[in-house]
Amino acid sequence: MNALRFLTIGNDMTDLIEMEGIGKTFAGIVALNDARLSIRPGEVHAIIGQNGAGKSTLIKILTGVYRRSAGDVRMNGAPLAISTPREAQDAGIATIYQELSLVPLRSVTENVVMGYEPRTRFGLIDWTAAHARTREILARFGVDIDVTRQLGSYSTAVQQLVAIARAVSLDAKLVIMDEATSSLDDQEIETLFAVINTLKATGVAVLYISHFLDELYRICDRVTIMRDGQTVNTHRVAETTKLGLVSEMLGRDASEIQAAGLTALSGGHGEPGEVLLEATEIRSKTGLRGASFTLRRREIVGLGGLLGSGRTEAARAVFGLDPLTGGTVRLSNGAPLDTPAAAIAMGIGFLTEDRKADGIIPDMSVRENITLAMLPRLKRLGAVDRERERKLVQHYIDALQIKTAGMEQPIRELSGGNQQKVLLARWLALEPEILILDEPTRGVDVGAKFEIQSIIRKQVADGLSVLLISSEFEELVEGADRIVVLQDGRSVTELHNPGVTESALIGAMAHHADAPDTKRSPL
Amino acid sequence: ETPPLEQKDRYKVGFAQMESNNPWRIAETKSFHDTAKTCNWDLIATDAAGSAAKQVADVDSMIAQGIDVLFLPPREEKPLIPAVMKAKAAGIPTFLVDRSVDPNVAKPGEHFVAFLGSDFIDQGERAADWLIANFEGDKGVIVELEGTTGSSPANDRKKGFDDQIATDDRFEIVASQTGDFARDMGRQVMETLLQAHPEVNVVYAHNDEMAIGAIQALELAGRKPGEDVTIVSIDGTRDALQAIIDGKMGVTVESSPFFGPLACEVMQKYAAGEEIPGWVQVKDRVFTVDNAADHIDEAY
Amino acid sequence: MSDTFSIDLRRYLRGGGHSFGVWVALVVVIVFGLMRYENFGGAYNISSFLNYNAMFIVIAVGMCFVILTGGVDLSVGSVAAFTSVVAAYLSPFGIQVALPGAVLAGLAIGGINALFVVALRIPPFIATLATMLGAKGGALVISGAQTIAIDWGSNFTKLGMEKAFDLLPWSIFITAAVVIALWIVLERTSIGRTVLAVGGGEDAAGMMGLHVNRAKVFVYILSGGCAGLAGVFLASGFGAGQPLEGIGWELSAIASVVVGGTLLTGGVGSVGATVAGALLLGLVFNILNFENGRGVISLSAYWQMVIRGGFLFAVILLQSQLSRQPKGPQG
Amino acid sequence: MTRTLTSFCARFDPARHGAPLALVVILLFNLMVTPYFLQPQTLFVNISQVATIAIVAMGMTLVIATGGIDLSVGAVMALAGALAPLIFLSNFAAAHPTLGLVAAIVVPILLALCCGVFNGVLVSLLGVQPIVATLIFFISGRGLAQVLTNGNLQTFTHPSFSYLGTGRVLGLPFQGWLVLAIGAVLTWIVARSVFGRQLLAVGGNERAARLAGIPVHRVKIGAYVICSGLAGLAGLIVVAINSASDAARIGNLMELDAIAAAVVGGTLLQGGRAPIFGALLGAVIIQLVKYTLLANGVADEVALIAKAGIIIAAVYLQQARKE
Ligand SMILES: Nc1ncnc2c1ncn2[C@@H]1O[C@H](COP(=O)(O)OP(=O)(O)OP(=O)(O)O)[C@@H](O)[C@H]1O
Ligand SMILES: Nc1ncnc2c1ncn2[C@@H]1O[C@H](COP(=O)(O)OP(=O)(O)OP(=O)(O)O)[C@@H](O)[C@H]1O
Ligand SMILES: [Mg+2]
Ligand SMILES: [Mg+2]
Repeated sequence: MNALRFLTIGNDMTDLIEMEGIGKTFAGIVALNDARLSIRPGEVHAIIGQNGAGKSTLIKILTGVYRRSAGDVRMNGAPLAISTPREAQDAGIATIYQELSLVPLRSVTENVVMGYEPRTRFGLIDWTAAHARTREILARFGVDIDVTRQLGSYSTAVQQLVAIARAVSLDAKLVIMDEATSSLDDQEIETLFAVINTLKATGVAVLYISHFLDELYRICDRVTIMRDGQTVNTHRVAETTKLGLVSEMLGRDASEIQAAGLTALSGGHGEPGEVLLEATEIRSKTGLRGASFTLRRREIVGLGGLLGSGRTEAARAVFGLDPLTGGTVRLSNGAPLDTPAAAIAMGIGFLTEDRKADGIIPDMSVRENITLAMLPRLKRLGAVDRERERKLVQHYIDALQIKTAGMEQPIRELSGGNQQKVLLARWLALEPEILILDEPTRGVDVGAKFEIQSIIRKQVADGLSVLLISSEFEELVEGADRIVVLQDGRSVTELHNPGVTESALIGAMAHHADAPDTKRSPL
Repeated sequence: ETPPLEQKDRYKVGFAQMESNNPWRIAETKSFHDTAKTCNWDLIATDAAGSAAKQVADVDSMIAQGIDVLFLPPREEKPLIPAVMKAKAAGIPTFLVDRSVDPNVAKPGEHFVAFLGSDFIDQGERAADWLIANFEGDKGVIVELEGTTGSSPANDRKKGFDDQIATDDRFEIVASQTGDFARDMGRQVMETLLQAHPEVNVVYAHNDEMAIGAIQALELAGRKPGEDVTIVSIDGTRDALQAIIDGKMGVTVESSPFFGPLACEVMQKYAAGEEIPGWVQVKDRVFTVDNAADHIDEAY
Repeated sequence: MSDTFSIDLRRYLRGGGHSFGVWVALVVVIVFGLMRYENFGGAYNISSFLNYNAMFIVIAVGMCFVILTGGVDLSVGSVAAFTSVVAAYLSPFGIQVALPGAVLAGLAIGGINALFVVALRIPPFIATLATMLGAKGGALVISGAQTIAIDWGSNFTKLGMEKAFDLLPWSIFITAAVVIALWIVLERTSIGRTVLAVGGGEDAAGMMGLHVNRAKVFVYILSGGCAGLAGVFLASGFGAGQPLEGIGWELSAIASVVVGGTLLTGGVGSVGATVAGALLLGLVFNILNFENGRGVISLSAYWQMVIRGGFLFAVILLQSQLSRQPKGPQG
Repeated sequence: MTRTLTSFCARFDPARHGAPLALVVILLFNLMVTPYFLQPQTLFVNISQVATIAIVAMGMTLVIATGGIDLSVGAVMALAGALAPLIFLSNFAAAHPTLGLVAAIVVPILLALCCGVFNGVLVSLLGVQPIVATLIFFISGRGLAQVLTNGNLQTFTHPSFSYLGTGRVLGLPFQGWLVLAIGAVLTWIVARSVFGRQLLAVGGNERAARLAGIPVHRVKIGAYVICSGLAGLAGLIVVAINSASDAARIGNLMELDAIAAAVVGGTLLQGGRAPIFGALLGAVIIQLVKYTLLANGVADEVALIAKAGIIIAAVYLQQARKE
């Protein structure tokens, strides 16, 4: 029966990889249930699906990180028995995982060549050759950095590029990229696409997972759609429409989606109130060199800038995480902001860009994760008021439609997008005056993204002020009332909505650099 | 054959103590410090914290500092032989104090001058002798509280006692467990053994600290130490003598820690060229209810 | 991430890395000793100091590997005691049998640790705590709770008591060879780098396709072997197989490794700095003994403990000031 | 019959049921093998002996929950235990007996709390790794205690102070009740209090906890302080039972017993979990193992090996749950 559906696509070559009837259960939770995937040599194949659809799990089964509960995997027609990532690599499958899987404490070189180090005559590692090779590989991505330094000292973007460089350098038959572009800027994405095209030309297949549908149309040949642990369909990309893909992904009618629109954010409509927060010429050891901006009530202020321009640093400084070496951050009531606790007490929330490292407490339940920041307020005689806690948590699970087996499920078992919603709930539960959102929709599927954005919009209408950092121009341009553009840790200009266009923003950000000519949008 | 010692006003004397974790060792070290004043010593005292290897290293560092004479209570019979050999090679006469080294390898008069001290096996035997002579019942059910597992006083005190008590078939040792020479461990072990062997009526402890712990355990369990359970021990500490006076304990065989004065005397004789016997034996007394009160003031 | 960035830059500029502090402290302590005490720098003291500390250096280096993977090996002291007994029993057959025999015994116990940690997935702290108890019990059982005499007639005692090339005891040369070999293993072989990567992030290393389990098995066996060698030194240089030795050795080895700037969470560290750490901690004992000899203050044993703790405190403070170690996991 | 058995097996979760199961096995073994096991006196003996391990293990559990470890507990016990007799044997206490007694309990515990602050500050503010930070007191704490007493054994007769160790309430040893009380309070703290939640969060992900406004340093210091304070109390109990204080011996190797008890009870060394009741259970298991081996005349060296095997078995059972 399943085979029938595939007949329509036309199966004229032997597949490089064939996965059939894959099932996977985690401690009773079904993550995959009859998932299928076929990849042909030299094609770029995309997988799309909502958060928690099972994309990452499917890949991890292919690469031996997880063991499947059911199903078959074949490579070039022969059964493939892989139980460790190493075996996958040896079989010609190189992977860039969604959660960066590199070793930040070790040097860039080690992260690239580990396991395949060049040797001297005596069988010892030849570091000179290794560094040279690493530089050369990275150069293909336009990255020129000191490869002997710890990987962890570079930005997420650089780390992402290193991961890609490593995978590409492994002479693989299949390169898997699980949301590889989520922290790259447009120029870097261009480079990546060029590399993917080269790979394709040499007969290497690429499996590409992304929430950005535009990217699919630019580089992918076929697309597999997953929903609730199942493979829904596989199409040639050229034969699909975005709307069609989305409706299959969400399992909803195309017309219904069309009616709802694309972004839920819209800036420049409300009439902002008084100034709540004012950062003047702030400087820090982390790279701020004089950034200024203000935030008023009921306003969304965007922080724009290229990667490394200091947006995250500005947010951290405001939140009291990094000490200032100059300048001031003032609240309307003049209270000092020197620790996160003080900031929270003053009604500021901060949704971080690094969910895994700075956001979730993996072993704690959804409930405990949601109420983490508001514990002092739930305190009654030193204890947590469980009654109130439960009500509150249930409210946010419902309101944000968090997909969880229950409020007691450990958060680590949730998919990335749902974890993000939990974190958002953590801050919303505080009913903050100011919310700093650093890449609030990174790695979040279209449906969830839409939901998150509408929640934010609604809160703003109710009086919330938002400092929004996003690498998605569309999100910034449509969402922010004003955009403060940062460059090298300084604020260089400010754009006002309505009227901001993407090209204006790009122009302002680039300033001296070349303006990237692509735009990113999920739909 | 041992290195000679020239006669001087002041000597640089090394004393390499093995550990300081019990009152006996502390009293011994103090005795050497006190003697240093009266005997014109510049004393270097080290502490090996219970490690034989460190004790050898301590001796090494004393040799490096150029001591004239070495007093060494060897923690273990065999491991301290290198220390004795090294001192001899460096021309330093060595006196072993309170424990000796393996006589098959290092000999008095040849590798070291003499051993000053008593005999642990003998101490165990004398404890057994007293018990055999003074036990009044028909059947002696004995619990033995051993010292630190593997340490030479524990091994020797066990051997001396066990061999001697085996000659009298009124006695049976029903349990023998380590109490680590400590009061708290002695008490806990006794509490447990008392549960498993309620018929016990004799306790032999390898030192007084464990004996006191055993007395506490007996009392907590509602037994009457001294009346329905006879306690036999070794050391002669103040607490033990008090227990004897109070009628809770039968006997403790003395094992005196006050070696300082003897060390001074023997060393001066050696420097004067007198012949020193290979074993300068210390006469250990036996404290019972007859003499405990007379000696309690000199106990430590 | 940005805070790691600034910290790392500082470290990078210094060039000395995490281990900067230990070298400074080592030099300071040696200069202090040389200036204050006669004969401190004499051949006899240097030779006997190194001979005694050879045991701790090999153990610390083995421990360094284990800690680099983010684990710990509490069994080293007991294992050394155990293998010293084995070596003593084998000593009549000469060093050519006793040395490999005892090291093999150490490797075997290391293998048990590896089995517990890798196959049974028991946390290293607990697994090696159990082996520590087990090895101690085993040493007492096979020795009948006695120290075991070595054969003074065979060439076994040469190792710890005779000088090679008329210079220093053999044990020191062997230690130097082991240290250099392990330094090369860590810096220049793929198993060594895998060890570092595993400590830096076990899951990530696994996903990179590195042989995580192989690296872990390797470090526990290696540490067991190092402890085995230390046991040989103990028997040969200190006259007997000693089932009661080795108490607290694991903690001083850990301290040496950490004083050498290795992160206990794994991933960063070096063999050289570990050796420096072990020497530094050993020097404290040596200096205390010399201080006693000056007779100005005769330090009681308790004060010595207090001073050692205080010294460790000082070095740790120095270390944390010079190379502010990032706390916790890094993003 | 088989149905109930299989359904039991299916519901068996080693993480939660491993320790109780081990306890049942040991108890059954004792009932069959150990002479005179089923007697009230056995209970008294075990309660009085387990109390110190249990108290320290519960404190240790809190520290381990933050991802730390405290090697200094034995030394802190020695410090507190050495100080107490110094106080109630002093002239001051002779003049004011009641005040002296109170001071002899309060001051040593305060001192222990200070040790906890020291450990906590090193670990949190200075970022020193817990094993090393607490190693400092592990080495020097006992030395300090001996300096205080000049290495001497202090013996005394002081019935009111000894009540801590030898008193009975409702027929059971006083320190047993103390353990229950402390256990109840700590269980409440972990399960219900804000501090407890923060503690687990810090152990679960320190960076995230900091970002959520949790006073990470204060929470960590708090854990070390509680642990040290409990160790101090345990030190007093040891001294009270023995009517003697030997700084060299009090709490010797306690850190290992306490850690083993915590882990056998289901604490994860990487932090984020604090099963107080588990620690209590772990302590009881360790105590019973000790008792069993002793009462059956197993030689010390063999007992060591048996203990090693039991620790591995107990912890393995708990690890087995994860996929
Ligand atoms: N280790 C795990 N334990 C339990 N459940 C898990 C685990 N990993 C994944 N799951 C569950 O499996 C399902 C699929 O997750 P997966 O990470 O594959 O989703 P995804 O499609 O990659 O989503 P995203 O777009 O958010 O990355 C989710 O419901 C998730 O909660
Ligand atoms: N290519 C690079 N090479 C070296 N350092 C970089 C590079 N990119 C960024 N950095 C540094 O890394 C730090 C973190 O940069 P990061 O990319 O997080 O900044 P950002 O403006 O918050 O961007 P984003 O939020 O989009 O990730 C900054 O201090 C920056 O100077
Ligand atoms: Mg995913
Ligand atoms: Mg950022």
